[in-house]
Amino acid sequence: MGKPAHPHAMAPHKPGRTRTAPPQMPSTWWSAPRIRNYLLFDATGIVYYAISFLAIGMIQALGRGPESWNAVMERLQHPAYIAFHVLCLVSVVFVAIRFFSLFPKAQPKAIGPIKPPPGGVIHAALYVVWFAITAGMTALLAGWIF
Amino acid sequence: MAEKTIVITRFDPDKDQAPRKQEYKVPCEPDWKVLDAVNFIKDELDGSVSHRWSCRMAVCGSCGMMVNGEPKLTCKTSINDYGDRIDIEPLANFPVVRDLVVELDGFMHKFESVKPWIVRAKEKAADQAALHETKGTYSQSAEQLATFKQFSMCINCMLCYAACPVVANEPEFLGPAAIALGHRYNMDSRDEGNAERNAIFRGEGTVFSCSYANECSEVCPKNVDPAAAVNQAKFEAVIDWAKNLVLPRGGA
Amino acid sequence: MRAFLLKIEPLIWLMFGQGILIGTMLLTGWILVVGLLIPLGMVDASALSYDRAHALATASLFGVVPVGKLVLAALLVLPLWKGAHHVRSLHVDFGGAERDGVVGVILYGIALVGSVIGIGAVVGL
Amino acid sequence: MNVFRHDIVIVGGGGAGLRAAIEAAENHPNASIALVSKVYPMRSHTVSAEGGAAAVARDDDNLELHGFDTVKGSDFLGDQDAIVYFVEQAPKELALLENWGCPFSRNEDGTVATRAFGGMTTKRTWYAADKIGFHMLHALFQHSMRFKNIVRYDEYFVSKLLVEGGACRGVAALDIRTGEYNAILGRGVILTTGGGGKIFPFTTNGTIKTADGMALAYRAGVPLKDMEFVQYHPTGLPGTGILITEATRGEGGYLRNNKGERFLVDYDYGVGKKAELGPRDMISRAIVQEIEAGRGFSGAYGAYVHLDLTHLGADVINFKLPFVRELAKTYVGVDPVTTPIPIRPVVHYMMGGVDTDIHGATILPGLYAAGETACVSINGANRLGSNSLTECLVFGAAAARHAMNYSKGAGAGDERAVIAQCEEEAGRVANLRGRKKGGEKIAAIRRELNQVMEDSCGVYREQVSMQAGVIATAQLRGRVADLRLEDESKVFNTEVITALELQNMVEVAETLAVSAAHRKESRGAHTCKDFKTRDDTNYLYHTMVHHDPAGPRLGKKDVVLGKWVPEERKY
Ligand SMILES: Cc1cc2nc3c(=O)[nH]c(=O)nc-3n(C[C@H](O)[C@H](O)[C@H](O)COP(=O)(O)OP(=O)(O)OC[C@H]3O[C@@H](n4cnc5c(N)ncnc54)[C@H](O)[C@@H]3O)c2cc1C
Ligand code: SF4
Ligand code: F3S
Ligand code: FES
Repeated sequence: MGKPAHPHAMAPHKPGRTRTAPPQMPSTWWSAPRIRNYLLFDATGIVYYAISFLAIGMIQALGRGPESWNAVMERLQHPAYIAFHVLCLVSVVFVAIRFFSLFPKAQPKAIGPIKPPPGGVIHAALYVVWFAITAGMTALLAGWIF
Repeated sequence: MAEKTIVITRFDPDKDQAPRKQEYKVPCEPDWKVLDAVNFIKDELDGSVSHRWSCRMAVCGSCGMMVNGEPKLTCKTSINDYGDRIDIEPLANFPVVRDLVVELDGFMHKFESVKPWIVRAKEKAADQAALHETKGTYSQSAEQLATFKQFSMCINCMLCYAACPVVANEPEFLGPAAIALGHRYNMDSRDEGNAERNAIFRGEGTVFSCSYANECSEVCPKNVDPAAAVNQAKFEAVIDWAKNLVLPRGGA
Repeated sequence: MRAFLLKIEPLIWLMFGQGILIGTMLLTGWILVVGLLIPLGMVDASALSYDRAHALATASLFGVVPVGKLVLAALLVLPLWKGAHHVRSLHVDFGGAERDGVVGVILYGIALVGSVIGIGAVVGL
Repeated sequence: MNVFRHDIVIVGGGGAGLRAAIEAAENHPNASIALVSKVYPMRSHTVSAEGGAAAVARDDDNLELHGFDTVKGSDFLGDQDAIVYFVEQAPKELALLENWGCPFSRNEDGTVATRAFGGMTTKRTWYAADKIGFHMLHALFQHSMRFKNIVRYDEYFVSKLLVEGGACRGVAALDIRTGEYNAILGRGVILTTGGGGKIFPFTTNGTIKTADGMALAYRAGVPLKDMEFVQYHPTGLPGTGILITEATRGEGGYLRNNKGERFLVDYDYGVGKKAELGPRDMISRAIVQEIEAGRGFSGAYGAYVHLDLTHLGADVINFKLPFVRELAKTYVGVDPVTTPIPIRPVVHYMMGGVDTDIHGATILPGLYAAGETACVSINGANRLGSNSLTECLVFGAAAARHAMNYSKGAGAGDERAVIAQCEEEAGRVANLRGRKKGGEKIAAIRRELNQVMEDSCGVYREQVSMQAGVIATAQLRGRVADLRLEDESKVFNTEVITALELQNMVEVAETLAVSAAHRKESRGAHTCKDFKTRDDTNYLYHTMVHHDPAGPRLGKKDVVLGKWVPEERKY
């Protein structure tokens, strides 16, 4: 990370600014694994945006009736959609892993009288809930239950 | 002993238009820290190299530099962690004063802006009741101490600022160490300044600017875990905000 | 613009937090079945025939709590806020801090519009 | 050149300096207080103190006991009026520090916890795990920020006291960042610049501890007191000299020789089973003797013995001594939970310093001193561990009170003459910059100075070598005038700073050697092989060294005795 000092760095500064050089992305952002992971994590935002809009379209189709719905379901078989969904799945799993590991320590030490459980417990609980919901959703949508 | 090439970024505003790199061949002892190599250069090879250091025991916080692109406390980083060529630069994300010396003005300003002192609601005389009658100290349990102890371990080495991608791009961002410091006082059972600090934390360039890159905690040499502090502070600021919505004027 | 964003930041942050937490939890199974298992023929398409899909979406608990719609609404809306917030920070990371106000308003604006359309679609079922 | 005017000027941002600034600012909201430091205050070497700070806190303790322990620790050279004042103020000062946010370790009942320390008869050392100095310094620094009338001059190097008309009027300070000189004027100057361990090669002190304040006062005509007393800390890491706190022994650690024996038990100074809780001077001597008898280990940095904490268990170490574990792992690659730590005695603290009275005032009107740089003296011939942080607080505050009082009555003097002095100083230092045709390298002379001091004023001293030290330091004083400097830049020229520091160290080293050679007895930290016992008939006084162009001139000052009569020092 980090580029060499920028000549502007010595320019007069406003109080409260820690740097005066122009904003910059670290020069090695792609080769530094931690920064790369972080940026990829942020980049999944694009995927979430997209999957939301796609799903909204599907529900609208569901609202319009069987014909639209069937058309949508058929379109999803196109390789491009398959590829997109593979990307989505990878993203979601990646987000879950990173977020679950960061989430526990961001918990306040106490919310009023309530004290969150220790970090390790929260971390494990997140995985349990995630697996449970995913299993439930999968079984439901795939018609294995109900 | 192994000879290593130490590349130091030089910048003298009196002479240089832009920073330049200078190489030194240094015979390094295996038990050296990176700082020892820089000191060797200063003492024996080139007296004009400028850098800060003092305690050489990882507690004064003055010797932070970029070592092969990573912010490091050089008195704590073994020279053997690196190969034959080591690139040493001033801390990223700070204005450079000279060579390896960066400017702290902005940092100190941010540091001060979170009110890093015990705020008490009452005037001192009226406050005496809270103090232990014979000893004059506040009572604090080991558990209460534990809630903020970690965040009080910050040595202000500023490595976290050099690592944080948001600091790099948003100069006004209060930054990890300053927020951790404010949060440390918020968590202290002796302090009553939460409302004031939470109001600061909801201001521009504060907790919500952090995108939880967690880089700050990765590079922190003292396990302060500033990322935890910043994100806990977000929670607290949100809770405080919600309280304000329900019960204006600071809630209960 | 930034001043406005700042005012609503706690709200945005809450939406984002739920987006990343609940959004991720709900999306995983959805993507798996709707996006992959059914299109690839590993699960029979009849599982999400129009009738069954509609029935699931409008299912309710004890006839009063519309669980189907609630889950769907969360699934459609929340990830939008996760998306908006992360794209915004990505934009800042690549040097866009100066434009952050405008870009932020646009991104959250899109999320808001999406949310309205999404909820409309769910309600209209 | 800039001129800044304040009510008082405090030089040094360590524990003593910050405490002084807070005291002045809090009680005089309309006064303007300058706080000048050559490093940002939170970098001051107070940050490195590990063990704790002493003040009576427990019910089974009392002021009398603390007083007596201190007097006895000082080998009866401490001034008893100062010690009585010190132990009285100590609990109040530490309570204030607690009120200001210092995260002290706690007892079950929520009160502040205390631990045992060498030479203290009971547990009276307040601690914050093993980072008291760090927490104290940061609590003081952060608390000081709430006072807007403290004006900080961070990274300004003071190289001269401006004395005019028989009073101290301010300081000449080099702004390290710009290379410009500034006259920072005040009617009252407090020196709190810390000690000078860097005079020695092997020390727990950081690189900034170069005895600047002592040299400044000395050149301004104020005598230095008791300079021969240099404390060796028994437990430093070989090589770096990094301190392993006395709290390791307070918590129950053992010293062992190469046979695995707790050898201290054999050195009869009467602590018996708690042999490790003896005072520092005695334990340091025991270690040296043990090594000389061939019962040490040998290593790349000379012989050493073992500090064994393994029997304390991981929990005690992690909870009470986490920093020790971190230091041992990082700097000698040893985990104290499983393996003993190699240690040897190392220069730690200077009991001597700028001669002051009980209020911190020197003989020069307007000049005050506090903290390690001052000699009040409560430490006499040997300081007890954990008394010095408290001393910084007690006498920092006292000096501020008296300096503020003084400033109310003092005139401004002839300001033009004062500024002219500062300009002259600026000229001198400008000439140093980029002085390429000069004679010797800074690092070379520093190494030589270190060697001279190690040889002449070590744990055990001999008349011959001390005399040689006197001659050698006098010579060095001549040679530091002719240094070779490469750096021509005005901006952050650290080479000029090191040169000025070296000149200060050499000057102070000479006073040290002279005082040591003069004291023909063994007392506290000053152990002469030629004179093995304490000699109260001839040497129960403070050694004073006065500046003289011809070389240091010696004098005496009576010890203030009181209710505690000198007796043999036995533990
Ligand atoms: C490793 C270690 C551990 C210790 N542990 C303990 C302990 O457990 N308990 C205890 O009681 N004591 C302990 N001590 C001793 C104690 O820490 C010191 O005596 C005390 O901190 C000194 O504080 P001070 O304020 O006098 O000086 P310092 O903290 O050294 O501060 C000196 C200040 O003066 C400034 N300064 C110096 N020269 C100049 C100049 N020329 N111009 C401008 N500014 C200048 C510096 O920048 C600095 O801010 C320990 C000491 C060491 C080294
Ligand atoms: S939080 Fe850690 S990295 Fe940041 S300044 Fe403090 S000690 Fe250094
Ligand atoms: S690296 Fe920066 S973005 Fe937040 S979690 Fe740390 S402050
Ligand atoms: S020199 Fe003090 S932290 Fe490295």
